[in-house]
Amino acid sequence: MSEAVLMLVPTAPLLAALAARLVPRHGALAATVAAVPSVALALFPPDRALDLPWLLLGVELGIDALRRPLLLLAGCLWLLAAVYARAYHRADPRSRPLFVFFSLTMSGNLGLVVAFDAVTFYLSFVLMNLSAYGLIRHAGNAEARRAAKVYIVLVIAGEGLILPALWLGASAADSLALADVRAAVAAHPLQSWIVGLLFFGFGIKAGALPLHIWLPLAHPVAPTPASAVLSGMMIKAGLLAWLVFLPLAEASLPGWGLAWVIFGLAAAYYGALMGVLQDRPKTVLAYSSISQMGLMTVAVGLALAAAPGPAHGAEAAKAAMMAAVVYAVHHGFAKGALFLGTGLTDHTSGRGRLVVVALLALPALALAGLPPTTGLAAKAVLKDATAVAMPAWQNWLDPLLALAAVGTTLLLARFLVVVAGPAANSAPGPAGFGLWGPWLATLAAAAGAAWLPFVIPAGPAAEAFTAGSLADAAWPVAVGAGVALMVWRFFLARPRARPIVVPAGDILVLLEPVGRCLEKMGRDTVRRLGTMDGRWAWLGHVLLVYVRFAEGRLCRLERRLASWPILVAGFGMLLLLVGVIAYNGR
Amino acid sequence: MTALLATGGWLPVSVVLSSFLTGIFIFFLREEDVLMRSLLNLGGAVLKVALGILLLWGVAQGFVYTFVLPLGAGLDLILFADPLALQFVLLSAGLWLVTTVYAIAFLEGSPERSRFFGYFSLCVTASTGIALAGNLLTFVIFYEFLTLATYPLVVHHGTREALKAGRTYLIYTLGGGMLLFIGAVWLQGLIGPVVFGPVPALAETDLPRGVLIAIFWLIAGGLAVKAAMVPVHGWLPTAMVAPAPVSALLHAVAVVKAGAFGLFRLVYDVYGIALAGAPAMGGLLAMLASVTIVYGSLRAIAESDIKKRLAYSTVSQLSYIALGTALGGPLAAVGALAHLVHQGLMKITLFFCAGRLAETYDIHNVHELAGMGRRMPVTMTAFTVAALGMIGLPPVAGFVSKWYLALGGLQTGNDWVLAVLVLSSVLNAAYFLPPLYVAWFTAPPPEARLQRRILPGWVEWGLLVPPVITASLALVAGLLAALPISPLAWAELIVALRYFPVTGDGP
Amino acid sequence: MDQADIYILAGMALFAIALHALAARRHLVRKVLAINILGGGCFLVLIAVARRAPGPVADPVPHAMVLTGIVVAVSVTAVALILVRRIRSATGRTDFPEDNRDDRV
Amino acid sequence: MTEVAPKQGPGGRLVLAALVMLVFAGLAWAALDRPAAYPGLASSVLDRLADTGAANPVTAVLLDFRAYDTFLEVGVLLIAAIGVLSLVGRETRVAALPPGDRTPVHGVLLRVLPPLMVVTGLWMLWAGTSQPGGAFQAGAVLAATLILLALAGKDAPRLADTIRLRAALAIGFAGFLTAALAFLMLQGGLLAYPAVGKTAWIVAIEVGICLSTAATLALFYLLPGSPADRA
Amino acid sequence: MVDTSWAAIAVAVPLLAALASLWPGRWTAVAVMAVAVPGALLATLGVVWTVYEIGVYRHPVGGWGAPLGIDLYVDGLAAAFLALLAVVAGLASLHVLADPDVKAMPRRRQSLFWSLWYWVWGALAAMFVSGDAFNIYVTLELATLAGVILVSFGHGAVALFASLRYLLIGTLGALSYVLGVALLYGATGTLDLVLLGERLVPGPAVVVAAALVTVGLAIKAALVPLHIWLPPAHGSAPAGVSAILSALVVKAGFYLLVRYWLGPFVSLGDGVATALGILGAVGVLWGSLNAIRQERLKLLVAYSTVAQVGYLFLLFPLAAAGGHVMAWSGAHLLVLSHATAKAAAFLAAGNILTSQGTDHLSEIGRASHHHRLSLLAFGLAGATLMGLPPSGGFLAKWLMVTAAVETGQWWWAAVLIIGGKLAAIYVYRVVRLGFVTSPMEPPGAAGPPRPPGLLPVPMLTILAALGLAVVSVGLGFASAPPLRLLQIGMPAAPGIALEPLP
Repeated sequence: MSEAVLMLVPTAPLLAALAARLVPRHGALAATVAAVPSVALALFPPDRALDLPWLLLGVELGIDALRRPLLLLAGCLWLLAAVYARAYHRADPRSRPLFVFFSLTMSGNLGLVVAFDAVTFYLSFVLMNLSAYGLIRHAGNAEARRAAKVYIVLVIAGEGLILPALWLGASAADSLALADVRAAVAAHPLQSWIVGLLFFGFGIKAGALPLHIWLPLAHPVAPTPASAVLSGMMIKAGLLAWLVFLPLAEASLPGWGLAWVIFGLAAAYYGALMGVLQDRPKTVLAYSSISQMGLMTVAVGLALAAAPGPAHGAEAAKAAMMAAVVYAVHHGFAKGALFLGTGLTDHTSGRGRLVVVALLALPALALAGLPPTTGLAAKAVLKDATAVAMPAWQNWLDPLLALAAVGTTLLLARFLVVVAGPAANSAPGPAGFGLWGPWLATLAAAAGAAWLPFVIPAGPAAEAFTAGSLADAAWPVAVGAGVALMVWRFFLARPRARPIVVPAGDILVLLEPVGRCLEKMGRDTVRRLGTMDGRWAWLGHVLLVYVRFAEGRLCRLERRLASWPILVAGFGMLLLLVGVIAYNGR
Repeated sequence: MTALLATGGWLPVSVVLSSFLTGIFIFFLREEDVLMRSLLNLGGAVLKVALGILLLWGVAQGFVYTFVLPLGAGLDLILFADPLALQFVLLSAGLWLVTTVYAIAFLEGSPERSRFFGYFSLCVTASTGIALAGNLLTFVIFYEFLTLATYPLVVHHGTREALKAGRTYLIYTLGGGMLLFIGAVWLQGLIGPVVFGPVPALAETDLPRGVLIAIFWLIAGGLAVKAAMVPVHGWLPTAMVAPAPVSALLHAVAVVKAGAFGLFRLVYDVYGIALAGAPAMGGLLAMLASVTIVYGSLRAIAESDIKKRLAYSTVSQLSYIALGTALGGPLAAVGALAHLVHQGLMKITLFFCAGRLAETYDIHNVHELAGMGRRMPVTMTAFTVAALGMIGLPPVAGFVSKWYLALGGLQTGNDWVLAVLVLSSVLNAAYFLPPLYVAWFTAPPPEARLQRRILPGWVEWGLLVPPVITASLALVAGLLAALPISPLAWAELIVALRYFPVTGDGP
Repeated sequence: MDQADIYILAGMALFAIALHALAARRHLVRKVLAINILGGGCFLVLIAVARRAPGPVADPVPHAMVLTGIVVAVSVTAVALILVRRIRSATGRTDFPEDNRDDRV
Repeated sequence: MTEVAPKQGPGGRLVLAALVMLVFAGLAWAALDRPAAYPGLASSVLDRLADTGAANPVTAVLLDFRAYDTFLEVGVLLIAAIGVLSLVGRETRVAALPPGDRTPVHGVLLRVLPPLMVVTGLWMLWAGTSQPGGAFQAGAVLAATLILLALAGKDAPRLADTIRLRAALAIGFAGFLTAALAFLMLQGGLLAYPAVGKTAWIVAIEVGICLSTAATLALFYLLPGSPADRA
Repeated sequence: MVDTSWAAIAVAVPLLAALASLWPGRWTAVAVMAVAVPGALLATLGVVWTVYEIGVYRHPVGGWGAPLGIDLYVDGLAAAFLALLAVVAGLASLHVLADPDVKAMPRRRQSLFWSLWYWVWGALAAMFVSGDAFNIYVTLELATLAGVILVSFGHGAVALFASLRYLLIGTLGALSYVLGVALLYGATGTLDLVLLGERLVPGPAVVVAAALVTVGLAIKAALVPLHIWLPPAHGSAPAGVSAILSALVVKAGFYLLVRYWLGPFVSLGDGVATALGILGAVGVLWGSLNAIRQERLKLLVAYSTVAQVGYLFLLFPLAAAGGHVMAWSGAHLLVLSHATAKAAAFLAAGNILTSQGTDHLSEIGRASHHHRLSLLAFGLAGATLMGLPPSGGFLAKWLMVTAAVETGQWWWAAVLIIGGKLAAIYVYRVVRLGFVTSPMEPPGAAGPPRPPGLLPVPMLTILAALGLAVVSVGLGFASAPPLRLLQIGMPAAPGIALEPLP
């Protein structure tokens, strides 16, 4: 396929947004069509990058091994979500802005995947972030507004962190190409600063630990199709950003790598822990995403730490990077399917609902890594990457990862319990093929897409099915399922059992008062700045009084000058003065 | 055509005069001569743009345009067209054209229009004069001329508030003019005529350092007043009582840019960056600019009046130019010059929109914007584009200049600039996103509470088209920044040709 | 010190006296007179200067100047007096408001 | 102009007096300073006297060497006349002695004096070129005659702002100016009398000046007078 | 024809006009003006051209030549002042011609007014070209006397008082001057200014003579503290009269001081120059402060004259310190631009006064729309008074400040600049009125009808004011010819080699 088509990846959704604005009825259709070029390109990638030197500061679009799986994931998810949304929002009176924002977000999300230069990446990233605000706020109720506010505050804070990192990198690289930037960061004197900024800046998107707070708020309130792409693909943008900006395969930063790993593991456990304490399916899924992103963060950490030794440093890092990508694809499809299915439960009842819940178990198990799902392969790839990249960490990392799988299983069990429970919302209407169709397609994709050869290499894929790894993969699931059963049996099944529920956003509950306090302080300060001019008013008054006083003196003096004796005296004195001076000066 | 191009000094003179004569004619028109006045206005504006383009073309062909009018006693009035001058000329002329259309529609039916348009033309005359000034004296002349020509526009409404604002304006600008005057005369007295040219006037000076610094700050102080740098920014927000077209063209572009442009001339043409880059001069100026950037943003947050907020935003944004100028590297210079144009396009859009909102729905406050995204989608889209550009988001032009400023800061080793820019971006977001939020995401008040003023059709169009054009230009200037015709490319050309001939090829 | 010097001193004295009168006298006519005396002082000085010329004949140039000066003085006096009269007929006053403590115009 | 004038105390007076004394001292000091040799123009005037149209050195200076001063001086007189005319305004009334005040002496004097005065005046005018005297003095005497007549209330010409009066007032200056311009055209120099007939020119100009002076001085005295003022 | 007679003609033309004006009648005034104004301009052009052609020259009146006779002495300075006179008086004549106040006078009185008008003109012309100390006295008295009577044409007793005060103080000055001249003659035996300079030996007589001459002329120039006669006189005279008194007659005193102190008195040292500069500086501040607090427009303008004349006196210290060329050019350019501006300001003020019957600032604002062209003229003139570009005042100040900088005399620059800012305040007080939304105007786009109680102002009077204002602003651009003219015969500063300007 010609590389010129790459241009369509970000622009087709933009046109779709325009179409959605102008022809509201066909907003979903336009969005669907707009995703097609991406899917097509993922399947049939061009062999060259597209260079557009006249656009912006010089745009370069392309697809490489790292991006191709993600483009596939993104394209498919957006496409399916668009189809799903068409039916889901058929009766929504505010579907017009929704599809505008949907398409704009899509443009950004797809654009950043194919961006080869920093500016395009940043542009797409910003476009995605800001447009997603419209998706999160779509419901318009208090909850949505709160979620959107938290989201936008974090996004802006994130921009503030990302920008200096980009500037530092681009300045050192003297180029905007991401490859150059990465190389420059590898040798930058302020490397620690850049890496730190990147971690927190993009970590917000990737749901890294203390910055994850917006995710549990945003997912439940966003429209289901939006949640699906949000969790399925958009948060992967943070991951991709790490992969393309960090000096992976260029430098070995074991310290930072370890930090990434620790943060990742912490997120994995913390997400799982908090997730099981939730009582809404989408919130549980959100925490699951946090947890899963933690695992991908671990992969990035491995890539960061991988020593570029003479033999295999770069290769090792690349393996870890690929592991992250594979995991992302796997998780993206699975999570998309879970979200879309959750949305379906609201529209179904009785048997239909049972079927939905049963089918939902499939991607859930996949996430848990149960064989023979993509989860198994992804975990295997990650494990391999550990072995290749950081053999030294293997002996403590492997068990910890397995433990994380236990957590995942628990979390998903909790999800299934919650989703099977009484419907939170009254069903707006029966689900037709419009909802079922895309959902089933997503399920299928979740099951199969990751197996495509350009996603999971044949080697690890085959390896994943060896007995050892099967067993390795199976026991955490089993343990998790067992623990879940026990918990259910001994605590929740009791009459008058009161499950512990943590508010969505966990530490946000603690942060919000602090934030409000800061906000108030800021407002006060700013207001005080505004009244500062008034503070000098007294000076003006004093001056005025003085001027009046001086004016009085002035009048009197001028009047005195006017009297004849004074005038003649002045004449005489001047006469003497000039005479004396002239006599002295002669 | 070549004959036209080879007119020597008369081309820059005619650029200046094209609006001057128009203005003079307009003064003598009766209020009722709407058609005549509009034709004159538009004719003058179009002519000015055409002449500006002609000049540009001529310069590109290698013609030299210098007009010298000896004033006696060794003083000369010089108009010349170097690339930098052309950039400002074309910016002023182009935006004047757009604003004229807007103003004709905006002021339809209001009193004293002949006076208004007369002074309006004189203002543009002054700002083109500033642009084309070939020496310090000429610059000072037109700079002060601008002060005088703007005053009647500030007090145009004649209300007590307007007169008060006018007084504030005069106090500040005349004070600034005084500093500029002292500095300029001092400098001229020491080294003779200060001509803007390839070699900075002070390139090989043996003046004592203290004197150089004192003169620098006298001149810069005078210019800073118009550039609305803290602590001499106070006139700008109060001057917002002027009619919207005035705020749009003058307080976003012509007047305030005159200060910024002057700073650039001062640093690059008078002192030379090698000299002006010293901590006591450029360094301090950069600090001051940074303080202004942050302070202006903070004040903008506190204002809920739209025009006031925009005014403080201008205070903040203008200092980007000053900052880029003061930093002193090629990239920073490019950023400053690009921002000169970019900020103009964006801010004029915002003021156009604010004026249209005020005219149509009598909206003056951010909180009153509720539902305007639905009521006036095109206007609000233009507003949004410009606002996002102000925040510095791609692909609007503001991003490009901010990018270059940041890289310029790094290039010159001033890493702290990043912090300033980031802080400023965040603060910009803090005051530009709320209006956007209110406009797009909140429900409009019931129809009964919101009376749309019925305006003639052509007035509606006249108020709508200019912001759309400028917003599109702002967008295009960012999107196509890499094209050789973009403001950025022009800025790079200026810097490469004149100021950093060796290293000016940037990334 | 000769005759001319005495005249010249007298002229200077007249000048000074008239100066004092101009300041101290409030009546308008007295002021006009003061001016006249002032002029007289000047003319006396001129005459005396002319007398310094050696030989029997005084220097005619200062004489001519004095004649001219007298005509000028006459003209000034005439205009001043008629102004005084006009002032009196218009306001009833014979002094300047700035010289009077409690009168107002 | 409603402000109250400041009080002038005895201290102030003393200061003023002291100051005037000081001024006088300074003037006297200057007055006594004289150059070793008199530098004036006395001898040069006498040297060139023959070239002028006047025999009297003062008249020569007045009407030839420094005729320009005199020319302007006549103008000053004219201005004063104009000023009086303009300031008198409507109160143009000839002042006259009330009839009751007349005594027989008046009658005799009035019959004897005016012809004498006119003759004296004319003689002074004529003699001015060679002896002390001249147009101004003559004019003054003629004016005195007019005033005398007017005071006596007999045969007094009515002085009113008429063209004739204006002509009389202006004729001296007009004649002078005409001559000046004529000489400028003919001789190429302002007031450069032609060598031939210089005296005649001077006398002609003097006649004009004399007339104007007489009219002006009479005007000064007569025109402003009004019974109301006199009372 | 390069002929030295042009100077004589320039003097004679207004004098002829003064004579002709005595014939009463409206048409006389028109006809005289139609001849005299172009005639004077032509003669002035002749003078200027002659100076350009042959440089400094003399015209011996009566063919005698100095020291015996009187010479007309014409250099660039004299020619420039003559040109200024012709332009200002010419345009002001147009104003007077159309001035309703003048037209309202009885016919005869009108003709007297016109005659006096040309007398002032002629006297000034004679003064500017005079090379003789005593002749200058006569011209001074001519100008003063004619001016005094013109002032008395103003309304009310205030004008009469002002007139008499002006006359008495002016005569005091003139007599002081003549006493000085007497002493000078006694010391040097000549009255010709140039010869005086050659023969002057500083002794007591010369010193005292210099003091008498200087103080006498300072009175004429309204140098603080001897300015007290000026505001009431200029404030109460008819508009046209105020214009030429302020623009020209006051400048005459300065002109003569320049003639003396950059001429024969140079050998008396720099001290007096500094003293004059200090008094001038005090005048700038004092006049400006008083102008700021005036409530009547004409008084405001009159006090502004006191201030503006103060600037001129800075020439003396600047020139004495060696900032010669710049100061000379600057001060005289300031004379030119201030004269035109001040005349414009007075004419504009007169228009307002005539139309509204009052010139109280608080009243003017109520009918500002009606006065807007006059206020525009005032505003333009104000730009020059403030020294703002693009105006002659700006360039002049630039030059003078440059001179101050070059000679290291900062304080004079400070005076110039502070004075400019004070001027801005009082000009602002007037100009802002032009923008007040006046309650007397009915709303509406079309020009409002004339409010009741306002007299119409003839267009010619407005045009005269505007014309003068435009000239004063235009001097900022067309300054090269006058400056070149002023260089001709510029006296050399003592000890400073005079460098001709490019």
